[in-house]
Amino acid sequence: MSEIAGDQMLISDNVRRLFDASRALPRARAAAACWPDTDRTVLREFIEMGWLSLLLPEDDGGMGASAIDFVALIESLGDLLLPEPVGPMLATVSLLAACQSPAADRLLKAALGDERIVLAATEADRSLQGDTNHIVFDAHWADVVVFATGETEQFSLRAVAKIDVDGLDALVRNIDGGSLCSVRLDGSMGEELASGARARDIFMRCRNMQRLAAAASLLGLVRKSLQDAIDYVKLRRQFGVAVGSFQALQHRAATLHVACQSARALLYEAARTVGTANEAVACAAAKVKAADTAMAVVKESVQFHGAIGFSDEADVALFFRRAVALTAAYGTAEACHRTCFAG
Amino acid sequence: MSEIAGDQMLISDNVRRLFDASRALPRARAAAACWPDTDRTVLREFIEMGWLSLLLPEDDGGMGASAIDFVALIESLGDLLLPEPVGPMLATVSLLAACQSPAADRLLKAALGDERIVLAATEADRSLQGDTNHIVFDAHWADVVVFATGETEQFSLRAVAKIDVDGLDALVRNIDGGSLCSVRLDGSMGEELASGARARDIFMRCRNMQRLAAAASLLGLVRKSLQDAIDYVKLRRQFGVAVGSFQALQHRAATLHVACQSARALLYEAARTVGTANEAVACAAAKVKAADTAMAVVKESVQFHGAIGFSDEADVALFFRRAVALTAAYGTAEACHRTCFAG
Amino acid sequence: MLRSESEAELAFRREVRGWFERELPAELRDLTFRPLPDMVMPWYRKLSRQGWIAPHWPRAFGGMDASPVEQVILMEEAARIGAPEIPTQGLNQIGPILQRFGSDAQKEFHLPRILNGDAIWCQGYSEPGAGSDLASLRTAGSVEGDDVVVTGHKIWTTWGHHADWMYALVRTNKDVPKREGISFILIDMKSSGVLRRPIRTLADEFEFCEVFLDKVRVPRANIVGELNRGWTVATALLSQERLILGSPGNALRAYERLRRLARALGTRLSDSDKLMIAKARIELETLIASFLDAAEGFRDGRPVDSSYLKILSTETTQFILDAAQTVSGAYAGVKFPMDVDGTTIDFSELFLQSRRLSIYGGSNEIQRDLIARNVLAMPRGRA
Amino acid sequence: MLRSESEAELAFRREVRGWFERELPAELRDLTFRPLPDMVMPWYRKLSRQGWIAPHWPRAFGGMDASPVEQVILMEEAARIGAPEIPTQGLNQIGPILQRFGSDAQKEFHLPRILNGDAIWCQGYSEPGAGSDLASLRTAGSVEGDDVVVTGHKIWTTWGHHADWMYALVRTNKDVPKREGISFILIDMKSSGVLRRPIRTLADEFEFCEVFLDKVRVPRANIVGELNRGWTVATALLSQERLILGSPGNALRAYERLRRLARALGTRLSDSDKLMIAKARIELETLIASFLDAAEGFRDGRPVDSSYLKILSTETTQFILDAAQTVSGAYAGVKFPMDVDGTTIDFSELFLQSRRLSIYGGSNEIQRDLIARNVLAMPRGRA
Repeated sequence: MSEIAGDQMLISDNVRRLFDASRALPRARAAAACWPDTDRTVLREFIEMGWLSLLLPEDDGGMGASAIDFVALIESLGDLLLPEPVGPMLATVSLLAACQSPAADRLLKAALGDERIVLAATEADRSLQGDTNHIVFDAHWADVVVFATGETEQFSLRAVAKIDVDGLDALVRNIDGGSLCSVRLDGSMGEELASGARARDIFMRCRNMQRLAAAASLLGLVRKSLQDAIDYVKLRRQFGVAVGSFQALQHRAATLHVACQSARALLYEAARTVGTANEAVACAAAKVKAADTAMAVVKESVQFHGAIGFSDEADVALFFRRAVALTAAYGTAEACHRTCFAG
Repeated sequence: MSEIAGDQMLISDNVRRLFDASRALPRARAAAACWPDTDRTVLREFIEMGWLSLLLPEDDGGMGASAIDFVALIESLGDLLLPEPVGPMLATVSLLAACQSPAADRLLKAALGDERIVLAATEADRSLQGDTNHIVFDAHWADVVVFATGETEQFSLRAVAKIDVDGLDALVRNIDGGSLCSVRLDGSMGEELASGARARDIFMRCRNMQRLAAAASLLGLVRKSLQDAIDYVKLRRQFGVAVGSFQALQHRAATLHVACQSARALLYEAARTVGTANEAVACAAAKVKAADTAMAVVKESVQFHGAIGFSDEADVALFFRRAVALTAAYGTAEACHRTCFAG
Repeated sequence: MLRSESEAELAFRREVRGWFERELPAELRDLTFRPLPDMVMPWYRKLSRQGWIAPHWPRAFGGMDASPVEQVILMEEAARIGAPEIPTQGLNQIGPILQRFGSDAQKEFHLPRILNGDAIWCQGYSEPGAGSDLASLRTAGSVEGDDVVVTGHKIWTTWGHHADWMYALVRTNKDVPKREGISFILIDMKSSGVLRRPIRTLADEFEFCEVFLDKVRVPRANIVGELNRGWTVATALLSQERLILGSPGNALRAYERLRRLARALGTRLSDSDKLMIAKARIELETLIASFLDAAEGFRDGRPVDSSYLKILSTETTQFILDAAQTVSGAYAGVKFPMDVDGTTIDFSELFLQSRRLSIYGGSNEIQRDLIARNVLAMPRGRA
Repeated sequence: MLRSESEAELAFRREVRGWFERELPAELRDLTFRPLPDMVMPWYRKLSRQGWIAPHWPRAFGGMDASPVEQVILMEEAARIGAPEIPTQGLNQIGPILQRFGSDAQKEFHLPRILNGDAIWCQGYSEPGAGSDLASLRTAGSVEGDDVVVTGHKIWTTWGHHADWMYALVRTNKDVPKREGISFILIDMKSSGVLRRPIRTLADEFEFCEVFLDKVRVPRANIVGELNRGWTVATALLSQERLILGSPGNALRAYERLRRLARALGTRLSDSDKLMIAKARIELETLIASFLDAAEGFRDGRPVDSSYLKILSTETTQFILDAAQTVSGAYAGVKFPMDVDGTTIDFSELFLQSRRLSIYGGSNEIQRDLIARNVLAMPRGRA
């Protein structure tokens, strides 16, 4: 678990080069300030380099990566605070490939080219606006939205072009520079990609992969955030000694370390369950555990830094805001707890 | 708030003399071992000295004590771990006086003489046994049980002699030497003390006073438990220094101090609300806050003591077990939260 | 507040509510950010003219001498209507300090200006190398004739870029133990040599600033107490500040956010949301009870454990806003207030702001140290 | 366990479950207390004959060399059927230590007796003045001919009053730094001069005892490793003990309590109960995932952060039992197991027992110190 394998290291290294850390955090800071961020440079390069096919089988020209590879990649990039939801995008590509319908294949081809398809988070998250029934995260990057309607036999997995949906460009701004959009979608819109029980499985797999991706991003960013905080208290001196020598802080740091290590073990264990009976429970558990851990770490990171931790100048502010946004997205605590109890 | 007033001091002093601390804890330890405890000596003396009338109006020959006095008395006795539920008994006497019916007056006279009346905790606490619908705490002390049935117009406040109820002597043993009894009670049993909305108010007042009493007992015992733990770590040396000099322990002790002080402020604030619109919410809040605080304190007290804290020899074991029992009795966290949300 | 109010208190509440409804402009209600002086000072002056700007000041100094219950009523009504945050450094920090330590001239000049809103104040304590360890400060002042000439660098100065005056700690003697060479000095921010740089915060606003002092000439008459005896004044202020920080004002504002969320969600509230709300309510009432107890004790001459109140109030506010985050679900990261079925909901701003509460006014770690040492009498040593 | 099992693993689980169902007597199931040796050792021997008594021992020493997944399967099935606690000091502590540090004679004599249940072991580490600060121990041994003569006082000796053997730390040289004069010695508890006094616990049972050693003669051949070089052995054992303490066995037993409670309550479960159960499940799975990760890493030669596992497993068990207390409602203080709609429920015993987990095996405070220093490289100094 501790180390990512060779292939993923390569991908991770390439992405880090494309979007290196020294540029990444300033970009994240700027994106939050000049909103919405619509610079597709990185996105385009990511697609051009063929990484969208990461999860597709090698027989179909994909890279045949496993869910563990997927998690390792997303986690390793977590500290870069990429503006694009790389995880959901990859999950959506897998969804399209699994549908095996002409409509899905057409979209897949477009997506592997230059379209960008974001999946609506349609399940379990409560919409608060009027009669909307779907929430789309980071909708400002989407061209096409995949969503689901109906139950059991009537279950329909559909895709709709953003331009065809009223209100899908009415974005609500999130504190990390991302966005959220509440919208009304129903079975009369767009075209069907798959239907019935099989479609539901495909959709649930995608939801689970999104939860995994969110968990991986969170744990990637808090690993850095915790390290920053510990490094800071080793240097920062008060009362003639390093703040990091105070036992009360040390014990709290140790508690966070335990939380991070164990949440990470659960994340990779969940990745192993993809395709098995426990997938839904495992991915829900990994998401909520990662979110709880992340919020604990970023709050304590601010506190460890003291006043400078509350300023926008320290990177912890960026990590904090992203952690809040990702905690809210792709499965709230309540939705994940419900999955875990039911499973 | 901090100091109990002259009158209560007197009562508290008398009870402490009657049942002094040096005898009290050994008695509590013995009661847990030789169960059930049926020695009524203390109880009889308590009644003979006239303290059952504490809450009755002075015009009726009572002591005219306020709810604040009541709470101060119970709290000041908390560390003695009295086997008798003094608070519930006093609350039940008030209930009988409030009914103003011949049946209630008869019982009241008997209670102020030598009978002992315990009120069934009939509301909100979930029964787990068969078709029982009422839980009676410490039923082994009771001769008569007061309980409530029915809703709104049909609400009936009733009393039944223990001997007349099947199963009311089938006690389940609690870890502190107390007991619990699940029993089936209905409107055909015993005699009615009062009915309708007025009866419901009387019953609810009694429930609220029981919650207050439980909160007061809990905070009384944990004040002592926390002090014991702090005293212990000041003396106990490891690695050449007093364990109490370690900052991590100091911060945890400070956190417990904040919890105790504030739970106590809430307890007295709740006592002030008795007879006003916020009584139910305030007493429920005080109970759950006291219980949460108490459990945190007794757990940490064990931990502060180290291995000896896990032995029965340290008093912390007695405080721990009583805290568990009182947390469960007279309004569970769930029941109290429900009252608080509704209020 | 759980406590039942007297007839007079009920009447006061009705008066406050009615007056707020009439007098508080719609554009100042339900702001999630702290409005700039231009926007908020007219309201400050209105409160001042009404006599409600300084509830806790004695009447002798133009205050209201309000009872603890009346203070809570004012805070509750302000939270309820969504009244804006006003500058409080003058009212809560330097005002009471001048009442206690100030010269007659200082009192006469400054107190009325604080009351009527002519002077906004800031606190010049923290420096880049002196945060929790305040006594390490290096901003230096040398006496030259009737002036003290001050040079140094203050930071994390809340509202400093809007302030007219700063009360600052300045090292005026380097040759004595750290705490014995510090003076407490009032600095006019319009003085030449004062430079300010606002600092953006986690909550993406300019809450505080850096203040650079370059040979700023301050009249000696602006020293509060005696030269080199500022540490006494500073610690008195810190202790009093913690008492103020122990007031339930922030927690009430926080709970109002949660209450609105509950109202807007209505039947969409889940059972676990209801549990969170009940818990938040209990914490809020615990804080109010503790504040009333402490404030009434203070009135009756009992000593106040200000560290306990500071920890309690800040962590209660954080707890309530954490609960609001949970109840917000997928919307927890939304940046600006949103209309939810006719109710304006702030999802994130107050939550982000709340993270500073456990840092400023003496971090909660420092407060726990103080409780362990001073209240619980735990041994020093391996602190 | 979330992980999908291979065909072989599924077959192993079926085999274990079937065998447990057949072989574990009804009167040994669902005990909430630790049964006395007379009652439990027949079951221990049965497990031994089946080859499942030492899943983590190498085959060379008569163990099972089970994979981490197989170990979890055994623990899960034991929890599921309510198998009794068996003595583990031999299997988990001294056994592996002898495999690593023991002489051939020690291995030959002791390992088979541990496996077949002829010898119950206890640990003689803690003393009245040496708990967390183990190196302060004062039990003294002097070499006299071929014997070491041991005098001292051990305490909190788990299961000591039932043990046949004790492995003890004894100070054999007082004239050197604390850690350099300690020997690791195996003591036959039937030796003359050994006196034991059981101690009643918070959970109202006799879990541990005091051991008084009065001029007990122990053959020199019973020293593990060299004279005065016992500290190395002791710390190796502590680290290995923490790894064992990191196993999810206790947490699985705890979760089984909660699962039964949920089953018995059925439709009476409230939404907040369901939330507690979901949270407990997540914590349990987190622990299992962490154990598998660490154990597989250990197998692959990665170093194990044993302090992290010890904290995680003990606090997870406590969390689950706290959750069970909440779900138990008014019954949380019930002393003995109760029948609830045909399911036997233990409300309090395991919960009370769980409080010792964060104290023994090196308190969780010590573990946090170790993590801060060794893993996070935080500075010593004002520890």
